[in-house]
Amino acid sequence: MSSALNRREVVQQDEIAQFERMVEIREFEEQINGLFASGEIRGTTHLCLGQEALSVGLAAELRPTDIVMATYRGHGIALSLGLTPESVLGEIMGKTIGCCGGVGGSMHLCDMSVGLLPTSAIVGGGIPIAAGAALAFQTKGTDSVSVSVFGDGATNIGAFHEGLNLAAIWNLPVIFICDNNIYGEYSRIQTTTPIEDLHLRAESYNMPHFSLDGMDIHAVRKGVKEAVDRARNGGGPTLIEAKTYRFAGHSRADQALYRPVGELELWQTRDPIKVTQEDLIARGVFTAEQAEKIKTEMKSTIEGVVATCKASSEPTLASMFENIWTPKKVAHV
Amino acid sequence: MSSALNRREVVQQDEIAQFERMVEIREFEEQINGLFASGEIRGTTHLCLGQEALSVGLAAELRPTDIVMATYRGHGIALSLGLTPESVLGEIMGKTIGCCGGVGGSMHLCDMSVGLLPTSAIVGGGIPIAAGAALAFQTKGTDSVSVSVFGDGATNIGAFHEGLNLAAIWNLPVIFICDNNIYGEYSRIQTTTPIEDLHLRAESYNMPHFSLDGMDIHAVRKGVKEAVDRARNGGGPTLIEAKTYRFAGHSRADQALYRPVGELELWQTRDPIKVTQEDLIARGVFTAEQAEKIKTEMKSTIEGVVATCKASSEPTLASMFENIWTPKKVAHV
Amino acid sequence: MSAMRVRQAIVSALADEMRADSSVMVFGEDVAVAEGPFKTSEGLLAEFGSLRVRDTPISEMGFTGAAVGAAMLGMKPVVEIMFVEFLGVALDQLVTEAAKMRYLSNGALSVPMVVRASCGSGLGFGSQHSQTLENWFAATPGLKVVSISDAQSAYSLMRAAIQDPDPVMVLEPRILYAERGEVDLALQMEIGKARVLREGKEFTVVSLGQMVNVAREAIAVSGVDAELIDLATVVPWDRQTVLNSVKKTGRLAVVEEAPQSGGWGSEIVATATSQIFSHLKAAPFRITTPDVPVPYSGVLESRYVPTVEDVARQLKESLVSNQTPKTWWELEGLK
Amino acid sequence: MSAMRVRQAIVSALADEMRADSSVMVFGEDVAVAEGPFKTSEGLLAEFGSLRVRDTPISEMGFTGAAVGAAMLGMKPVVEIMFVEFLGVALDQLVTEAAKMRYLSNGALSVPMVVRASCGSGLGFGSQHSQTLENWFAATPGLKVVSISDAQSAYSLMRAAIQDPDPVMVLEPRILYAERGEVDLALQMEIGKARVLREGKEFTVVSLGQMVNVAREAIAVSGVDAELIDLATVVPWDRQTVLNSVKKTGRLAVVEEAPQSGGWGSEIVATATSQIFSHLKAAPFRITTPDVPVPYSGVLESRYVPTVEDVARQLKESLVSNQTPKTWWELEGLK
Ligand SMILES: Cc1ncc(C[n+]2csc(CCOP(=O)(O)OP(=O)(O)O)c2C)c(N)n1
Ligand SMILES: Cc1ncc(C[n+]2csc(CCOP(=O)(O)OP(=O)(O)O)c2C)c(N)n1
Ligand SMILES: [Mg+2]
Ligand SMILES: [Mg+2]
Repeated sequence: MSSALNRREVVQQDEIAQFERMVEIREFEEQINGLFASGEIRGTTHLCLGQEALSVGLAAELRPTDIVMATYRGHGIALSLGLTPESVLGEIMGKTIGCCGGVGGSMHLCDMSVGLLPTSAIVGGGIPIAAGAALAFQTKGTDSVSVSVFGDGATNIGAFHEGLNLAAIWNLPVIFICDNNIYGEYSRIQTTTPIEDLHLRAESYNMPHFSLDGMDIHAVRKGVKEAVDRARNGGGPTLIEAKTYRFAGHSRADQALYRPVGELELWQTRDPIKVTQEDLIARGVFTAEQAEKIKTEMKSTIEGVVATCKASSEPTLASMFENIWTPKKVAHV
Repeated sequence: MSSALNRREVVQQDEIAQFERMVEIREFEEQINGLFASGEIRGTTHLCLGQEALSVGLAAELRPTDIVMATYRGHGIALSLGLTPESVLGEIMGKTIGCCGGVGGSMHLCDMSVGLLPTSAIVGGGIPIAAGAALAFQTKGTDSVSVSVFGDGATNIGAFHEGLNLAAIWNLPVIFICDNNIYGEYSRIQTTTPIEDLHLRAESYNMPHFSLDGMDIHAVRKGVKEAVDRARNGGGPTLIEAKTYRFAGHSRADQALYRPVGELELWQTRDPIKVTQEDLIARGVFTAEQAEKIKTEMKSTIEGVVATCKASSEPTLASMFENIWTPKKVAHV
Repeated sequence: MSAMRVRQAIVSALADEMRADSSVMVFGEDVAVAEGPFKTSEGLLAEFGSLRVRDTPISEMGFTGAAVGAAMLGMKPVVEIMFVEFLGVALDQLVTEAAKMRYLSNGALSVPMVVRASCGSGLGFGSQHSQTLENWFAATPGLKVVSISDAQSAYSLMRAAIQDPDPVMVLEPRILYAERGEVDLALQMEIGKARVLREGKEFTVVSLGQMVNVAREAIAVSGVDAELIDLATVVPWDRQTVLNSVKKTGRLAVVEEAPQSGGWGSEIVATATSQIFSHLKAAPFRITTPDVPVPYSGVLESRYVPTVEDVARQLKESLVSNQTPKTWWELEGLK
Repeated sequence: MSAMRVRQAIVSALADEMRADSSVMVFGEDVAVAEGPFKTSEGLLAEFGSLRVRDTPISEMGFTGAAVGAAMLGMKPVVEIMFVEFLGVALDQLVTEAAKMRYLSNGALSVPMVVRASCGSGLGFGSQHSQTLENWFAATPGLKVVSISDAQSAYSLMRAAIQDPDPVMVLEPRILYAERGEVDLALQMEIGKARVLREGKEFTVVSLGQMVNVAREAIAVSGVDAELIDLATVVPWDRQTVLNSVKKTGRLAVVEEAPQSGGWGSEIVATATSQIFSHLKAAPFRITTPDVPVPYSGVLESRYVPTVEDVARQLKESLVSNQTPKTWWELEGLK
């Protein structure tokens, strides 16, 4: 089981590795669905099926020393940044093998070795925090950058407004990525938000902004690179709107019956894995056979992960009492 | 001592009455300064010297059945809407003659007979509340409108973002008036806000918006009328930015030494009272003598008000325990 | 009497109040078209229409504040906060605005609004979605706080809260939504009145929310003849009922789903001690959760809240020893 | 020893910590160029520059959240909340994010941030700017809460708070800012340790913030030989010092600037009762404010908080009668 840092290097290697990671996320999320159905996972979960290109493209453009502050919809980002499927699934199953030892759960994934801050289950909560991480980088004079990932619905909450305004006035090295999957829970965007192109809200903060095709990993990498370069070079924050689509329901229970007929199918024609696969084949990077091989192998890999996590131990009662206070004299990270 | 409602009718009568009310506010605020200096008022206060045209122009265009939600900087708005100088000064002095019986204070003025909700001392706090008043009007099907008055600094707080977005998506009959006096406490706008023309933030909510000259009562009335008409006729909310200037410091203690040299003097050349007086004389509405007479008479009137308030009784201990819970069976307003 | 789930009792209370009073309206995230993330507003949009039943953006500060304004202008808004933690982005509107508006209007205004929020642990939602947080609302003159414990109180307390002329915070233990219970639609519950669910002579057990069921079972298995009181209203709480019971039994235990430090139970224990000290046969005490964030793992979360076994143990022990029992984590040498 | 005002003690603590540790930074509304609305950051911008001392927009949620992020990435931010009520628009970042980040990172992270907030009544700021609100922060595992009571604790507690590896809420009674006191710059105060300000045999009086002075004077005029304890840390509070004192005196009164219902004192009274019941000669009780919003009028506000006379009366009465004294408003038949 390779380390998170190794897995991060892998995803930055080449396009095939990135395709593989997207497939890993797809398989992973499919498995989660099954485990919920069979009652092996409790609580709730928020899948990112269909949004694999965004997280993998992001991870490919960031350094492990850069920071990402994401949300409850974080499995894909965690896996992309390098967390092992065992540490993510283990956490979702509440086992000691999980990245948070089982006390955090699906909505709270973290691994500082690859720059993933604990994902927040509060909509918008992570936005000012990401600005704060950038504030630390700016004040210390490092060239690290901070990334905040949040949804379309989050652009209607106060923390979004305050976080972006603060980042702009302080010219912080932070990239705000709005993952616009057109839905906030069961509400389609036009019922909660008077504009469609959310990146335009950056105008209120005199902040550079643009939208990109979140189903296309090339577009994602290009856009992220532009914003990251600007931030690293003292150019300040950027708001990126990634146009994506949530293939699954909002969370565990949701069948997403509220979707207009044909909407899902239309977006599925632009399934990021399908699109990437066709592109790589067309460009002769790999063959259709190799692509299929990757998928079938990944399927069994993830099945192995499930077995490993099932076999992992339950946390001890003692672990519920740990990590609340920092032991005196132990300096923080 | 005429009622608040009478005083409201007066300010809606003619330009001379409006000039008189502006002079009343000016005299009133000057007196407050003195009373603080002489220690006859405790706590803090926020003067609106130089911003008289905005509050009087607003009051002239609203019906008493319309609702205004304002802030701690509310003396001028209260007097404009019709509250008597006695009820406002009395409240500031903590006397029973005050509009809140002395338990509220300078930052909390209220008189529902002329539509003034209790002013809020929380920056931005009144913005969603004003939207809510408009929600009540819309749901009940009345043609009343709601007005929210707040400062430039308030446009950086979450409640502004959420309140305007909500008003826009529900098409509520509310007028948001940003009183941009260029300062939030001791900070000039460019140190806290990346844009200068705050009305542009309405673009984030697909909401009509414009700025106007807050030193010119004609401009204020014209702009307010446009927005009020739209709201009354189902056209939804508007964001108005009134360009004004705070002649005094932020609050009691503040000498405003942080202001660029000459800035105050420049704005004083556009003193709303001076401007209106010259205009009315030029248009032959009254003579210079009449104008001066109004001022001298107002001076003694307000001195009389001060005497009345000093003579008013202190609240009883019992009053501290009243008006916390609504007596059962007593329907609310 | 009719049997219904707690979530249905809430729907019924909302619907009955909306039928009785056209000024009652409901809004929140996905409460209209989707009929509520927890299906607590089923059928409301269909029956009452889109003016009175509205979906909101994800803007707790915005729509809670809108409720304050609407309430002052003649409506009776009921807003839903999906998880009580989300009031962390909106508390200002409830405790600093709504609760003080009557005071600051010299009695000219009332703010007849209700904020409903699901709360509590037990479903694996993790540490940011599983608390009860009564302490956020305590010490707020002008605000009432109630918590439901079964279908009956869900129905009756909700109706009382909506009818109340002042702002009321209604806490709804999420884990109870699917629970069934008998509901007498004619039964009225008054805000500020506790419910005596079991009479007893040996002990007074005060509980709230999802802990009421735990306390009931614990009393049964313990064999202690305890009087079980569902406090129902946390602010202003029913001093008379609780103190009279303790005068009778001489013993008080509070069973609460809140951390050992700073939970609502301290108010009950402190007041009972100060007011009727001479009637006490033993020290009143609290049975609480440990001072830890709510853990995710089912194994841990099931031990986070007081369990039937542990409550029964503590009741029996103190009855015998007259001493305050140790907590389970002290016994297990944890922390 | 040097005499300084409380506000200067705060400035000194901030400056000394910034000199000792380059990761300490300060931001808030008008704290840099204007040196603080209450002049509690005088000279900081000049000495430490605009990277480490920053003015913020009016965005409590934004900059409190920024402190959480900066703290996790190696800085030690100290943010100023001008009036504690303003945390009503930012509480989420402190109690739902900062306090839980270590838990949710499996111990990988710490959040060494300090939130300073002025609080309390007495200056005529009205009901939205005069509360203490300890209850908002109680029951939050992962968050520490302290309150200063004089220049010495302003200096020593502030330094301890900044050095602390976890989030600390520092409450600063506004009315004390201008008060002078002797400060021993070498004296260290530990978070979680109470201060025994006066030894006594007859009574234990626990107080906090601006009430400490009131309690001290009240003890003097009452002639009661009371032990005066400045709790200093509200969470986690110093059980050992308080309980040992009560074991010695057998009597406990808490003097607090918080409403009768739901204030922090209930935690002290409840715990003392549960843990050392047999040592009690009389019922522990609280001396609090009435359950009302803070009134503006000076006549009323001066009676809102416990007064020297009233505290003295209650101490003497209970010493004689062993009963919990009536409140002044009960005696005057109010409410
Ligand atoms: C402050 C707050 N309000 C509400 C919620 C409940 N909630 C969780 S996810 C969600 C929808 C968020 O939509 P969006 O921002 O578009 O992100 P997505 O789920 O689509 O990725 C809501 C309302 C929350 N977690 N926090
Ligand atoms: C939430 C909140 N934060 C901070 C304050 C302190 N405060 C009172 S007035 C003020 C400045 C507001 O500036 P602006 O919005 O421009 O209004 P103005 O005072 O200029 O009329 C501040 C920061 C407050 N009352 N509420
Ligand atoms: Mg979305
Ligand atoms: Mg301003």
